[in-house]
Amino acid sequence: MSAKALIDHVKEATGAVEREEVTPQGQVALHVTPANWHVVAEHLRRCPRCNFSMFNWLSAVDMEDDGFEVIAHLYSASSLQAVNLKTMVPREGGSVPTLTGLWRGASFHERECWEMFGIDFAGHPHLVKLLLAEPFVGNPLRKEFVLMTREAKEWPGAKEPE
Amino acid sequence: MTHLSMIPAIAESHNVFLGFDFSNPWVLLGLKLAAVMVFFLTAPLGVGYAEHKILAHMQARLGPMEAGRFHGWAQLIADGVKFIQKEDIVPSAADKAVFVIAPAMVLVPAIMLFVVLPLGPNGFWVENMDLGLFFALAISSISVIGMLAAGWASANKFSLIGAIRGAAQLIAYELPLVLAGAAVAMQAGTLSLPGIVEAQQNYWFVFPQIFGFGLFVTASLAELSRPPFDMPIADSEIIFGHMTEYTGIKFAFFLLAEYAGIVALSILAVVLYLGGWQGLPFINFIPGPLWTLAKVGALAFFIIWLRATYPRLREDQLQKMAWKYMIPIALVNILLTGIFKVVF
Amino acid sequence: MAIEKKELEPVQPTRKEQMLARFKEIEKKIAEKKVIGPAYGLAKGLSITLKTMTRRAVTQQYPHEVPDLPPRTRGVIALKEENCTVCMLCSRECPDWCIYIDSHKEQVPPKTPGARPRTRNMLDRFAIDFSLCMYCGICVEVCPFDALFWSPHFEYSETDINNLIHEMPTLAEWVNHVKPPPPLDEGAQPEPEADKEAKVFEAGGAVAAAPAASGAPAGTATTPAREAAPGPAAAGSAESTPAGEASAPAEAEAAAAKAEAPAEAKHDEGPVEIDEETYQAELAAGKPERVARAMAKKAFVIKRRKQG
Amino acid sequence: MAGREGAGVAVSDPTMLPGGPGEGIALDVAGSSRFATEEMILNIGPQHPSTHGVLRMVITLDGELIIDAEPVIGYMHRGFEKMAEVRDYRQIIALVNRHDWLSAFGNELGVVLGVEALMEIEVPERAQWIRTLLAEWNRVLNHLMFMGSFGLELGAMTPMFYAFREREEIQGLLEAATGGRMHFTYNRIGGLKEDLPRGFLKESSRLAKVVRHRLGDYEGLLLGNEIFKKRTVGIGKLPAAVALEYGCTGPILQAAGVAEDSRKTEPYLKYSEVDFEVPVGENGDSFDRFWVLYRRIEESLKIVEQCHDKIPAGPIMPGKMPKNIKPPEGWIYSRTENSLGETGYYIVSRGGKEPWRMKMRTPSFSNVSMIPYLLRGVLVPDLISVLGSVFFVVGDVDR
Repeated sequence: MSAKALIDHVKEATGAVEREEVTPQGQVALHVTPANWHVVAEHLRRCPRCNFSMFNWLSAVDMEDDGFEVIAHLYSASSLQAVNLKTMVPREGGSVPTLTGLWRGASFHERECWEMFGIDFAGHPHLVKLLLAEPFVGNPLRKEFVLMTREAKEWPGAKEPE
Repeated sequence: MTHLSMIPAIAESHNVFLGFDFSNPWVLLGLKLAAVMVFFLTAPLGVGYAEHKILAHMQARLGPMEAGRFHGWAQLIADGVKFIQKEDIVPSAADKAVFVIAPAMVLVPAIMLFVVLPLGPNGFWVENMDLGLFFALAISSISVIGMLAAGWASANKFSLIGAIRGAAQLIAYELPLVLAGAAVAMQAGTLSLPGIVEAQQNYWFVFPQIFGFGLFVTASLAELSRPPFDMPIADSEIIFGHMTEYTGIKFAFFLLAEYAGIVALSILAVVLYLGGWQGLPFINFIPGPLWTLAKVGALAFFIIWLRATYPRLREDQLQKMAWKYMIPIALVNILLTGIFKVVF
Repeated sequence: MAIEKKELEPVQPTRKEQMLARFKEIEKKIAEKKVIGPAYGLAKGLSITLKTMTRRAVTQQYPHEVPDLPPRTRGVIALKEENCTVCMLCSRECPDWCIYIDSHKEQVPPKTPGARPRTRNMLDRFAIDFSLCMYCGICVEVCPFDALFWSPHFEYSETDINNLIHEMPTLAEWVNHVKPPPPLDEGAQPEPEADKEAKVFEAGGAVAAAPAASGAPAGTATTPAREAAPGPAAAGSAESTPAGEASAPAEAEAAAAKAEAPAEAKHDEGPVEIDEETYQAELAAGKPERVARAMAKKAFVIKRRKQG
Repeated sequence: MAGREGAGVAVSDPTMLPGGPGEGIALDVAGSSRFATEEMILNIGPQHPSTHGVLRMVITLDGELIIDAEPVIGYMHRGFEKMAEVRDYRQIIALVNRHDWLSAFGNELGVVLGVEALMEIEVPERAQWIRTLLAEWNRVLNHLMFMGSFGLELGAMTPMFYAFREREEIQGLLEAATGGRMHFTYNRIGGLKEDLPRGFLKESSRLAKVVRHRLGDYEGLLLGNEIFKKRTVGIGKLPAAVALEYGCTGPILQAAGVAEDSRKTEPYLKYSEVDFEVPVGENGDSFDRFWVLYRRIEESLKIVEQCHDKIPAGPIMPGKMPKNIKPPEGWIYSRTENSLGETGYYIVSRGGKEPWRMKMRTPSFSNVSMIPYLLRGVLVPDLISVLGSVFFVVGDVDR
């Protein structure tokens, strides 16, 4: 199934795709609203034509004022097609339905995304810290979180030869 | 068919030790104790050093090369010095008395084993017991109590698992060991170890008892917790089994007992199956003790060789092997030996 | 949220035949072993270890036997301080911020009488914190004047992490360990600049011999990076290198003119010797011999510069 | 101890539950269910001989039977993704060397391929071939390491030393070209840092023969060994569907029967021009995983040998390179078949010197998240057999 056919198929079948994106390199992204996140994901997983059986990864990108873009990268081992499912959530109180019921592997990725960005995954059965220590405060991958190693030390290259 | 009274060496006086006749029993006793201790402290070191070097060369390495300049011959002595210097740690949650006494419970039976093992003819043994074989087999299984004690007293889950594995394994493999030994005793018509050696004048028992020999070596490996049966100390699973919490000299005692065990059980296997000090015909001028040591060396090499080559089995597979295969084979072996004795 | 289990097609149909063939091969392999007997594998294993025992061991007895490392080995960064123009590029490009440079400007009397005196940057401190360094080699790559080199030397461990900040004398000392770059593969494209770089290398006296010429010239280490180096930096370096200076970078630029290069090298860049006075003083101060020697070398260079 | 313990152990992750326990072995351990025994919680790690690194497994035991297992990760979390946001692309190459330190070359390849695709840079043929060659050597290095350590974990220590014997030579070879033994930092956006030294290809082809010859040792000591088979055949069976759900890739997915390998399915570099196979397992058990690893070494050596003949003469950097590496605004997910599976970099560029965001998708992370599935219902010794055959590098898990 080509990228175009896939997009058309998903659009038609779910009617929930806001906007699609094909990069010059041929990579496909489907943008949905957080409310439709699970619906589209479920279609991609269950529909025999799509058959996105592999949950590759899930993460987010800090888009500053626009909020966070959550990305789930799915792969179909039968059609060798990959798709990026994207949605935008607000900076504070953003929530996306969990995908753990569709792919078991989503659990770790959602836990990581939750602790790194502070995005809630509604319905996740075990949303606790994964990589960070329990007492850690903050969401490291947000842009407002400063990287201490760069703050604590003076940049030796800042000097001008005088 | 040999009978005890027909063997000249056994008939000799109890005062003969290492080929000399002693009249003072105290001097004799002191010498015997000294001989046991010297042998106990040197032979395991020899095996330990051999293990270092043989393993290394089988793994395309050199092994110890620095201590003592020449090919690291003093490595184990250096190790011993290091062990003595190390801090002696007793975990705070440990059962202190048991924790301290456990290494001794493993070590002492290993020393006592050497009392009955004959190295050569004409009194190259400490004591010629009539029940030598049973004494040896019984003493060798006492160490399991030390193992359990160490595992329990350490207050460490890994130690506990290791100790229980070790106990289960020792109990399972004691049986084929004893049964294989029993067949030899039947064949020889005596339980005295020098007597068994003398009974092999014409042919070594490894030939009629080939299954017994296999069983005996396998069971010895299991009893010594040597690879491929080293689950009680499986270092990739349960760190070091019952020895996990031990440091310094106590840990060294466990290791010493292990290597003494290799020497002792190798001597036992040589005595029971490989003709003890009996040399091959035509090269009989080589003295008996050297023959024994050479055969023990070959067996120890084999044990080390196995360690270099095989992965370890799983505990339940090992148990299955003992109860389902080895014990029945050992029983059949006794039966066949009995038939053999009656018919011939 | 129970999962509806459904069989997915695990393999692409195009590769199905290939897979089946593979399975057959496995079966064959397993079957082969079965025929030979259950203990075949056990005996095979024993034979392998025994065979290895009869072969020579591969161990290198390290302290007695020094490893022969290839010239490109990233062992330690050596500094040829005469070449440094304090352009700060290395310090800025360093991902770990571990290169510290201090400098001051100095008036240099003109070479030809009557000309304007020039200012140039004098290096006061060049230190690399090897406890932070990740040995990526970006500093060596970006250095436009070949002041930094990789040396395969690796024996500089310290017992205190603070001692891993190595200052100029030590870094300069390590230049002695730098090996000439290896000749390139036959298929490599000759670098237009390579000739010149080889010259710089020779002139520095870092090593006795440049690579035997043999077709492909050496020393491409920094060339691609130089092309990619950011514009302002290159411009900056041009400013800080006044023409006609007898400094090392200027010499590097001038090295294209072959006749001049040896003459200038004689003038300023002869073999670095040890300033005996400083050497003894340093030793008396309780410095390690290695440091004392480096300090003495530094003193020698400074003295020579003053004279020249 | 308090924080993590409380979070992890009390309620184990329920998402692991569907699908049932690993159908590892038929449990005929004498009547373990008949006794009212108490469960024991055992911490394996963070410092433990068989977790090669600081992975911690909290396992609930009934006797030696594992009832539940939960990996606790993050002990080596170094914030790579955050660090990448303050580094330019050349510095990132040096950085990504270090998350999976056993396949450093493959990691840097992922980044440079992504940035080159974003910037539409044409990489010279010679550079591409050399990249292919070194990437395969790196794969051999990595697989040898895991073959050796798997043997060690099962108690056979010799393969480890043999593996290091071979690794030493290969590392020496790569060091001659790149200057590094583990962290190569040899790729640059557009090509390579410098060309191969003279004699490299000759030495490389000699070494390929040597390694291929010595592979027989591993086959004899492990693959063909009856004890090894007893310990691995049928242990930790992973169905293909589950492997995909967890995002397992590389040798693990291939052992489960899926011939997914982006060198074949989405060829990059010169993989479409070389001849090699993707080994596929049958049962997805520990033995198959190991077998696939072994076969992958053979295939990699095959590619290495083909590269020797095909490397053309020419430049290693494109003639016209932009002065500054500033990819245009946009995103790309660049995936490569790395040694342990699919390593991907999702790079978001806003036209700056540094990436706006770089998500690292690492194979070890997915593999470790799958481990509890395999561990339920196996014995403690099989934990080692499973952990050893689910190939992961802790730095790659925690990033």
